[in-house]
Amino acid sequence: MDVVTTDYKRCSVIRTSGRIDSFNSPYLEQAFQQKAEEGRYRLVFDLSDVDFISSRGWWVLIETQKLCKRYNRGELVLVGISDEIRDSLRLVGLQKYFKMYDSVTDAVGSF
Amino acid sequence: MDVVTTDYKRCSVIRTSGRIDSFNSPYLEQAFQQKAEEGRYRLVFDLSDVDFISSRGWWVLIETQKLCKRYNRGELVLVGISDEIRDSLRLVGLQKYFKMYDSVTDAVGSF
Amino acid sequence: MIYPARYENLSQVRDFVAELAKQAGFVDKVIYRVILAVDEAFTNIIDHAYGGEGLGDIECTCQITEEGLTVRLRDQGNRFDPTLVPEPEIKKSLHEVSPRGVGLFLMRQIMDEVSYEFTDKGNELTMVKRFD
Amino acid sequence: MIYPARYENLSQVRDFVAELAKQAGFVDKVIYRVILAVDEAFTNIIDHAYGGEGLGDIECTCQITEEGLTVRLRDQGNRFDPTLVPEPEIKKSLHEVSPRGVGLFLMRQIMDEVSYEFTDKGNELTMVKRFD
Ligand SMILES: Nc1ncnc2c1ncn2[C@@H]1O[C@H](COP(=O)(O)OP(=O)(O)O)[C@@H](O)[C@H]1O
Ligand SMILES: Nc1ncnc2c1ncn2[C@@H]1O[C@H](COP(=O)(O)OP(=O)(O)O)[C@@H](O)[C@H]1O
Repeated sequence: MDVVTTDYKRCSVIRTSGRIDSFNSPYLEQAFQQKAEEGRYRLVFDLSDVDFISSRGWWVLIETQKLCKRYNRGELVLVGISDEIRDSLRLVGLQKYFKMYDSVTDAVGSF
Repeated sequence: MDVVTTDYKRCSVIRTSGRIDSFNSPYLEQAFQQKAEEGRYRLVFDLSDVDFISSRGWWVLIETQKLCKRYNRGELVLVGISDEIRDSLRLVGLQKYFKMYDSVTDAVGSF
Repeated sequence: MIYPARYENLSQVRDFVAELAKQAGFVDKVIYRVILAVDEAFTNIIDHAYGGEGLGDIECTCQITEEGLTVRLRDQGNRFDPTLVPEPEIKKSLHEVSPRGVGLFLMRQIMDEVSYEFTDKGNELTMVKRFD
Repeated sequence: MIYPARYENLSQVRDFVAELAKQAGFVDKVIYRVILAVDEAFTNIIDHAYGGEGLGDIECTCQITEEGLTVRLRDQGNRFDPTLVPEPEIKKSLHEVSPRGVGLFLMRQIMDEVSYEFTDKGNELTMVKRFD
């Protein structure tokens, strides 16, 4: 799993592709934790090329969201989420914890 | 000439397409002035779909840059500038007054 | 198909089931849901039936019937009582929420039938997705 | 081609010259430069020779020669002395810079020959872009 992060002035963009499941979600978790260690809590997760996320992957996103929002220091927002993934998040009511944007520019511009 | 502007939290993106010359540069000027009137001086000009700019167009950009940089309140940066336009800016030494970015996201992320 | 109970095999299992769900004629949105349910079930067996990776095998079979698609997962791990598993609470605040404990809930939300059978030969999970 | 001296005709003039520059075999980068020079020349005639829009016509002719491309612009407006036009200073600070006064400079930078002829029949600007 390739996770590419780009640091901007006020936020960082994290991008990966393919599938996020019990096997590889620890790598994603690491990437998010790395940003937190750098004091970067305003995060854009670009899922444009992600075609599957299991609940293990959501767990990483939820925990990252908790970490980011603590002390009001930031937020994790999502971009390019596919209809299928959005649908499955809705099945368990998790979509409401994330702002979602259509483009990375819109997301970066929100910070 | 269609000029589309999108306001983000810390900057605005101005986008147009086609040709910028003595005929239509006043419309572009208007769009930039509108942003200034709204107190928006951090501007991204997206030229991805612009294929010609005459010196009249550059003049609009230079005057906008002066306006934006006054009192250190902002800056105009350029995105998606074609090789030809870049070349012609270089002919008269005007390229040095603008930061240039490859993508709108990079430009928005710089503010 | 028999797979060692390891996370690295999840993508193969999903692909296998997706292929059959496609053959059965389900649309993409439903196929996605079905492989999500299978992924959750396979992960649960690794985590809870075996209590870790590499401690056994998981057999996956698919059957296209007149009714729909039947997916079966068999393992030799621990049994459990599915009726004792509480539904995840849809809590209000982010701080309280955890996507832990949604696996079984998702499987039941997605599939029309989710049943466990525990015998001397092992455990068998049967999930049915019906044609609408 | 004869055009009323209006800015709205700039794009037609550029297209006309671009087409001939293409036929002459120039590459895109050079074509862009040539139409930029023509745009600046046409604008100058409107602004300075006629002193405004709609006060006359501008004739544009192109000729592909062995040497290159010759573009001629003819008008019936005011004359001027091109040798008296100073080169724009390449100043250091943004505050001092103005892209005003770069039209003639650009034309001279881009074209291999830029010459004005003022006669009783009117003014004629000849610009030549040579094949390399
Ligand atoms: N295949 C299984 N074998 C044994 N126990 C299971 C199995 N699947 C689920 N369980 C039990 O049901 C509980 C809820 O499962 P689930 O909803 O998937 O959430 P999670 O796996 O995140 O705990 C588990 O914690 C476990 O105790
Ligand atoms: N075709 C023309 N007819 C009359 N005067 C001209 C013409 N072209 C240029 N000039 C004179 O030369 C000056 C410099 O022209 P130019 O470099 O194009 O800059 P600008 O048009 O921005 O002033 C003009 O201000 C004008 O006085």
